[in-house]
Amino acid sequence: MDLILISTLSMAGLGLVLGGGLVLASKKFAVENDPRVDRVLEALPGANCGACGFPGCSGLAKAIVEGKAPINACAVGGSSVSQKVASIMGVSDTGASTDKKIARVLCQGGNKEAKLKSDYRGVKSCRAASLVNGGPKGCPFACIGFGDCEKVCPFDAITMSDDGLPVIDEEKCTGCGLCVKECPKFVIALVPERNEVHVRCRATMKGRDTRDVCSMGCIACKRCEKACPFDAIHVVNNVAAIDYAKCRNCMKCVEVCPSKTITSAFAERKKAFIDDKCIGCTICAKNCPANAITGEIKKKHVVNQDICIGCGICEEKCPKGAITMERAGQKAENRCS
Amino acid sequence: MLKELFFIIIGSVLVNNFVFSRFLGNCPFLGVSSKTETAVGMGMATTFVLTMTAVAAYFIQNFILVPFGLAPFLQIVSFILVIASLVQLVEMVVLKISPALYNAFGIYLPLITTNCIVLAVALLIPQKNYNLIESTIFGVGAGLGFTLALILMSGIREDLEFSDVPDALKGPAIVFITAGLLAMIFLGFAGLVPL
Amino acid sequence: MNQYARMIVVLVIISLVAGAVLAFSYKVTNPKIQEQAQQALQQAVLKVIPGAEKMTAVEKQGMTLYIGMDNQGNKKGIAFKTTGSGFSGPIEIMVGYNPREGKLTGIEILSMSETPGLGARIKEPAFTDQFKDKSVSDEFIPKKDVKVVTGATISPTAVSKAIKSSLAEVTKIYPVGGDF
Amino acid sequence: MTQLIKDFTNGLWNENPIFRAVIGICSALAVTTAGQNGIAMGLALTFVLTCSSILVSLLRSIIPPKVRIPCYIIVIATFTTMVDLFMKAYFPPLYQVMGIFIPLIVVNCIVLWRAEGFASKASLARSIADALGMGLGYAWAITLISIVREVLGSGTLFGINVMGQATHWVIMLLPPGAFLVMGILVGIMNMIARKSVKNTHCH
Amino acid sequence: MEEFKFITTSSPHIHSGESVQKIMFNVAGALLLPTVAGIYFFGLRALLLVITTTLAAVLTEAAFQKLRGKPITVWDGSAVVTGILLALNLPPGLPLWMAVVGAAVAISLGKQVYGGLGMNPFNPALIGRVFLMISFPVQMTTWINPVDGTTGATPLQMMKMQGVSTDYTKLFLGNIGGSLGETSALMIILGGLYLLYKGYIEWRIPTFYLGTVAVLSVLLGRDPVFELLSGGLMLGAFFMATDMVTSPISRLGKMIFGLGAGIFTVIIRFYGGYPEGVSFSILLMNAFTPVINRYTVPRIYGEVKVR
Amino acid sequence: MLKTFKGGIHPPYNKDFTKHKPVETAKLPDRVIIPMSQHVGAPCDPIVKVGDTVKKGQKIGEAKAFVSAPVHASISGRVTAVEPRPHPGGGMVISVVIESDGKDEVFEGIKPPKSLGELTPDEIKNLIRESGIVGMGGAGFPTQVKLSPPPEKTIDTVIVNGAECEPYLTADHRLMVEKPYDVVLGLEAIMKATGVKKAYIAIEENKPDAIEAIKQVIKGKEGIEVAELATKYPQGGEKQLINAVTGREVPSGGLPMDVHVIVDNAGTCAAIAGALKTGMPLVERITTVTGTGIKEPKNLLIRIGTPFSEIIEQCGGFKGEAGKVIMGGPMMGLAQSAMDVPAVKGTSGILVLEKKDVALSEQLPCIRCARCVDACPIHLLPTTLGKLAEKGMWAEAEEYHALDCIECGCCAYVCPARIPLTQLIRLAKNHIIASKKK
Ligand SMILES: Cc1cc2nc3c(=O)[nH]c(=O)nc-3n(C[C@H](O)[C@H](O)[C@H](O)COP(=O)(O)O)c2cc1C
Ligand SMILES: Cc1cc2nc3c(=O)[nH]c(=O)nc-3n(C[C@H](O)[C@H](O)[C@H](O)COP(=O)(O)O)c2cc1C
Ligand SMILES: Cc1cc2nc3c(=O)[nH]c(=O)nc-3n(C[C@H](O)[C@H](O)[C@H](O)COP(=O)(O)O)c2cc1C
Ligand SMILES: Cc1cc2nc3c(=O)[nH]c(=O)nc-3n(C[C@H](O)[C@H](O)[C@H](O)CO)c2cc1C
Ligand code: SF4
Ligand code: SF4
Ligand code: SF4
Ligand code: SF4
Ligand code: FES
Repeated sequence: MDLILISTLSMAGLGLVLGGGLVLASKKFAVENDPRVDRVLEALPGANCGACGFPGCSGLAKAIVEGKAPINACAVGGSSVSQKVASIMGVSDTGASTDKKIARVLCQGGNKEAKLKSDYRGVKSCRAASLVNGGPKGCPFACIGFGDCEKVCPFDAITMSDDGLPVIDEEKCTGCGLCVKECPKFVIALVPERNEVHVRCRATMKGRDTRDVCSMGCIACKRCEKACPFDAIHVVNNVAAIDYAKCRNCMKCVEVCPSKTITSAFAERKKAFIDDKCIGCTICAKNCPANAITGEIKKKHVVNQDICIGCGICEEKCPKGAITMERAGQKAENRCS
Repeated sequence: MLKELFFIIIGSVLVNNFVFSRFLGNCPFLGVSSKTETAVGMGMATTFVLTMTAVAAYFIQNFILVPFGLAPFLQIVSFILVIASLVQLVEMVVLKISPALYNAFGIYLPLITTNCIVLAVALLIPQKNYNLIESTIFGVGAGLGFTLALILMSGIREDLEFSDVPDALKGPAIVFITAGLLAMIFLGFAGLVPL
Repeated sequence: MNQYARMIVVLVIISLVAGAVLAFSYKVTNPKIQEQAQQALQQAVLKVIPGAEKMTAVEKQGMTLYIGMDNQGNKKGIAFKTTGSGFSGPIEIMVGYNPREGKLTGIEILSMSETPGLGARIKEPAFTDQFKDKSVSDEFIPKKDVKVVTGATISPTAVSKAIKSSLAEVTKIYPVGGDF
Repeated sequence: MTQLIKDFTNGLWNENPIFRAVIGICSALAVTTAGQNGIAMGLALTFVLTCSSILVSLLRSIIPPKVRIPCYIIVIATFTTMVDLFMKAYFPPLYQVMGIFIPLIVVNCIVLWRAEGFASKASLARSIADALGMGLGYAWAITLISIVREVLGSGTLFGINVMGQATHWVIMLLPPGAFLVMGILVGIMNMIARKSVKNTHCH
Repeated sequence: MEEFKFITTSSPHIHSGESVQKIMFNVAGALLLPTVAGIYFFGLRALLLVITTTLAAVLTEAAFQKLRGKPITVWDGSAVVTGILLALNLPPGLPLWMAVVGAAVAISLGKQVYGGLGMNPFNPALIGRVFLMISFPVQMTTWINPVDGTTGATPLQMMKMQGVSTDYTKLFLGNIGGSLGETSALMIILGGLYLLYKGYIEWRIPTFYLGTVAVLSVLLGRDPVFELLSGGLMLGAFFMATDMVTSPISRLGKMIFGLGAGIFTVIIRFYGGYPEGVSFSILLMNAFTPVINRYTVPRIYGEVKVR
Repeated sequence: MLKTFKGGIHPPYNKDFTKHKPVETAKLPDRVIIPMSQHVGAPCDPIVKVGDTVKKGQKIGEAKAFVSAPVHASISGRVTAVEPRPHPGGGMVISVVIESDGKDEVFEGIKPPKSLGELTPDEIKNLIRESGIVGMGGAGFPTQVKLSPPPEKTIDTVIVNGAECEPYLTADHRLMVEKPYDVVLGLEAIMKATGVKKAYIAIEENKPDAIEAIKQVIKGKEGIEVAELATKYPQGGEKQLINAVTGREVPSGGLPMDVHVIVDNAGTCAAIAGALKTGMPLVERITTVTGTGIKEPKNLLIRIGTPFSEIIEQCGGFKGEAGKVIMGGPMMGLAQSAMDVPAVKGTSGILVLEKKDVALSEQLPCIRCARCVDACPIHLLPTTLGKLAEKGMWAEAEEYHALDCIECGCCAYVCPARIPLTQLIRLAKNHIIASKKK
């Protein structure tokens, strides 16, 4: 009994002394740790991609709490994250409603399409190659194709095709913009996700010169400019450029481009459908730039699906909400996540 | 006397290095040996805690456990209790007194509780019948040995970043192999000091 | 405050219970542990003194000596522990000695941490058996009158040295030829 | 039930403490010179881990977070000492081989890892399942290491001569052998894990 | 004008013409000197050993690379050097299968697990030797005497165990027991001088290594000439410590490397359990090399020391 | 004792191709392409339109910024295009294309200025700027800017860089042999403009005739000395030169003026002398056309803007299969992919190497032989920098002083594993600078 008693007592004593010590210490040496840092950190995506310019997500969390970074500094997390952060920080989330942007490759001059001007040897990096006589491609604006963008993407959203061009997985791309900064040829741009039509050439040389070095280059023929019903595309500096705010994905320009420089997946083109809510006000027919809608007044109107260009103006204009835009084909569903 | 102390140091740093030949403290050895800077920080923090533990263990053993005949069964519990509390205490104190020091190695302190070197040193001191000075030196030596192992490994691992290690061996596997080779090299010190 | 009080109370209670539980376990297992140790000691002693069936311990001049006897109570020899400094740590040896004949009756390695496969082979009979019937006046020099384990000279040297030096003490208490 | 099975098997492979999480390796290196050591150490750890998990899971709501670690560690230390005393009393030869590594179960990172990371958050049943899985996962892993080292180092398997003198590589019984075998086994496990991942991946 | 498609590269556009192969085969050539001495003293058995380890090393390297699906680069000659050096570090009478194990370990654990040429932290040949030393201590310390082939002890062993020195001329020429390639200091020095002349090894490491051993010997009251000429010191200092892959890159680092190797060699020789400490010392300094590199970054041109 | 620095290499110099060939004047080109940027700093704005007629020496590009230099027409004729054209430095640069009228008329405004003795320092600097003189040693830094340091940076020494350490090139060598008076006159102008009393003309000892010629000219001139340098690459590198001649070290990230020195190329001095004597701005320069792939290697006095193809034609065209065409020397020159690029103010040479001479052998892993470390004249660790660059560890590369690399190419030249170290470091520098600008 004796032994049990002693040991119980000494353990209790030890526990008391050390417990007391800990309590004393924790009172005396208590340090204010801003708990918001941890909460902000939890709200961030945790990809540690560094696109925000801070050392990892924890660096940004600290900076946000200290007021050194805006609440929407994380492009990857997008508006949902910045809203969460805003609520933790107790401020309202301004300007968080911006459209999501993703990266797109604006060049089609792969190994097959673009001519080489020299036999480049050396470090297999786009930037390194671009420092040697501007890169091996005949077109000084072309993608070099060594995949610096692929390497830098923290989300594995980029793969290099066999043709030597980067392919961006729209689902994986978070719009962090690291690839845009990395590309020495400015071939990648961040564009609104909803835009489907892109001029995939940036060569500002004369059309003839461009054609000499690349089969997919913009030859500045201006046909797209004429075809666009919305004044959204113009040839500036020998190359067509889309005003993404004006473009409605009608794909007219894509149809006319002789060099296939402008691209879009036709499968993505939407068509208008008019349902029974239609009262036959004819507003849609008047507004349709393609004259695809016909119908008599006060009768249900019909869309000529073959002519409809999918711009969605009718949908916007219809006072009764009788028009819906639907995709003609299904979005290519072959990704593995 | 001095000679004995010297042998204790050499013994625990080189001949019977705690990591390479006594197999102690392997988890933190694996965990924080990827960067030399953190390795140095961890090594210093551990050495500090080890020294304090060695002293504490000496006192508890000789002034509580032995006098009351509790040593055979309360040793582990009381030592570990002391270590855990000590580590937590040190952490709090360092954080308060010198945030710079805390940033340098405070983050490693919580890891040290579960570093088995610490308890092992506490348990070995009574076993080896060390006096107070010897105990302290033993603690320091153990810490230095651990630090040396960490620094060597971290240097090699920093270089490994540029190496084309086979995929399957990346991570802990190559670290173990390297540790094996280091352990092999440390056997060269075998027989250096009378133990 | 409440929170701090709770910290202390919980810690104390847990330590207290742990103390009690351990003390209890100790009480239960201790006799068995002691018995085991005793048994191990006895086994070792009997092994190095051929013919002995039981032993008694005597303290003489600061040394603990075990006297081995057969069932009739005839003294068969003396055993004692000695420690040598081996290649990688102490080597504990039990030595059996018969003063009447001035010879060793056998040795047993109790504990050691020599290299397995090398120094550790001093545990094997091939090494230990040579000490049986060895005269205490021998030199105990490895490679001379002590066969060594191949590839490891240090461990056998440690054993030999330890035996030789403690024999010097023991023969002062129980000189060769004398009785015990 | 399926949850329990999942918790149990988790430790056996997915998060196997030795080969996958690579934690609690000191003992796995130190005592694995012979097959039976592996088994004994594995069982001892399983016992401590399970008992501690039970207690931690039961006590999780009472213990204030600030003294969490000291409390858990006392619980663990208590069970460890019990194992220690028990082995000393009933298996003295084994005790001698394992030496200091039985007491060191206290600081075996696996135990605190599971106490902190699992038992302190999960129900009793799940904690037990997890502890058993982890314990046995540890046990089979170190037994495997022991077998490799014993066969290569001594040419025996559980003490029975299988290789004759062909594999009498002293190094395998020494520290470097432990690390090397460990490294190579972890590499092999990585390879196996990767293969199985590849097979279940979509194309 | 004709149309060519020109090659473009970054500057410089010319090259010194040095190559890894050239360096390795020159080292292999220099190693022939001590090898020939070994064969002269220990007979064809020694030649067999050299061929065995070299073949085993090359084959292991090829097998490993094949297994990993990497290009097979055994022609760069580094495995050949490793193989020869391993043989030069073994007792001439070692069973051949053990030599094969040593070569396989040297190349696999010492080199290929780290990714191959240039990436190994430790000297592969020495890894092989130390592995054998610890696995098969008996066979690895069974020395045969030159010419008559009886077993005997090396000069260092005799020194350590019995305190007996050996005749300098014998040590210098190599008529002594010991590893295959370490006996003839003369041939090693000739080979080393050739490499120094060609610029394939750096003078700092051998100089500081040998110098440290000599100075410490004098200070500790030993015979420096004996210490320099016996054991694997010469071979180690000229051919193994100088392995560029595993030694520091800065000049200061190289001096520290030599110094450290010297100190450890002396410690192990004079106070340790082994009669010889060259392998361990070099390997240990290999382990220190990354740390040395880190802390001996040269002061760059125009750098103002701020710290 | 020859003056030198630590590090560096001894490549085969191959100067015998042109070393003894006196400078020939090239024939008047039919057409010149004059880029608006031939210097470090802001490009010029073209001040002529398509269809304009211009004359030799007429300004066609105006320099607006401080760090910039105007450009002038090098022949008389008609402007046929003002548009982006490939530049030998890589990329596209707005260029003025002039079709020759074959008359080579000199612009009316060109008049010899006052003599050097009468000019004030400011007038000298203005003359240098208006003459469009930029460094002819390679980088093309506007010379006038160099001569106008901020007041707190005092200058006490001018060094004329006549090292010409690049293999193959002999343009500066021939210049010093044939026109030593011009070099010295230019130097005197610089000394006067900056008020410096001490000057060295630094020449490698492998050009004894140049040393002799210069020595003849400076005999009796106060404060001007010839510094004989050991023959070693990159002896002509500004930092190495300053170190060899004065023992000073330009601080990391600093400029020569931080150690009170100005370095100017011998060609730059001669160009200044030209402007002083005739008032003609920089419209021509000496270029060494050489290499194993050239039929008749020569030193040519060419008009700025002459296309490479014309220059090479005058040297007999290619010999064998041309593998590489390089503007500048083999160590630092820029490989070209097309022959229609023009020679610019900094074109010290056009080097053509035969295909068999440029065959590249396979790259192997670094064996840490440290040859690169020993060769680097800046005492960097090229191998470490190369590895960091390969892994994209730019921040670490900056810590290892990547930005101090002068891109001399010594490391890549010696590397037995054939690692393109210089290119890797250049890549790292580019990254670091890009991230700084952000
Ligand atoms: C890893 C290793 C462990 C060793 N362990 C022992 C040992 O336990 N006992 C021993 O006497 N020698 C041991 N040695 C050998 C000694 O270092 C020394 O070489 C030997 O004692 C000399 O004996 P010899 O004269 O029989 O060669 C070991 C050697 C190595 C490489
Ligand atoms: C951005 C920049 C600013 C410079 N400013 C000065 C200056 O103020 N004074 C000066 O003497 N040189 C100046 N230099 C010139 C350099 O010292 C050096 O002469 C020039 O870069 C050409 O050197 P290089 O041919 O060795 O590359 C400057 C150079 C650069 C690139
Ligand atoms: C590696 C290297 C080598 C150089 N070699 C020479 C050379 O041989 N001759 C020369 O005039 N300039 C050489 N330069 C350029 C000089 O550093 C410096 O820019 C020039 O002498 C300044 O004069 P400038 O502005 O008149 O061209 C070299 C530069 C570098 C970086
Ligand atoms: C001067 C020199 C010395 C070398 N020494 C060794 C050596 O001691 N051991 C070895 O395995 N390889 C040696 N090598 C070959 C090669 O560098 C070595 O295998 C690399 O470590 C493999 O990455 C040497 C090579 C050279 C050029
Ligand atoms: S898009 Fe840019 S970065 Fe990507 S491969 Fe092309 S050139 Fe390289
Ligand atoms: S593709 Fe570009 S923008 Fe999209 S996630 Fe990758 S790096 Fe970021
Ligand atoms: S290129 Fe840069 S790193 Fe290489 S030797 Fe020259 S200065 Fe040094
Ligand atoms: S010269 Fe080449 S092989 Fe040698 S250290 Fe430098 S990078 Fe490596
Ligand atoms: S078991 Fe984890 S440190 Fe020892």
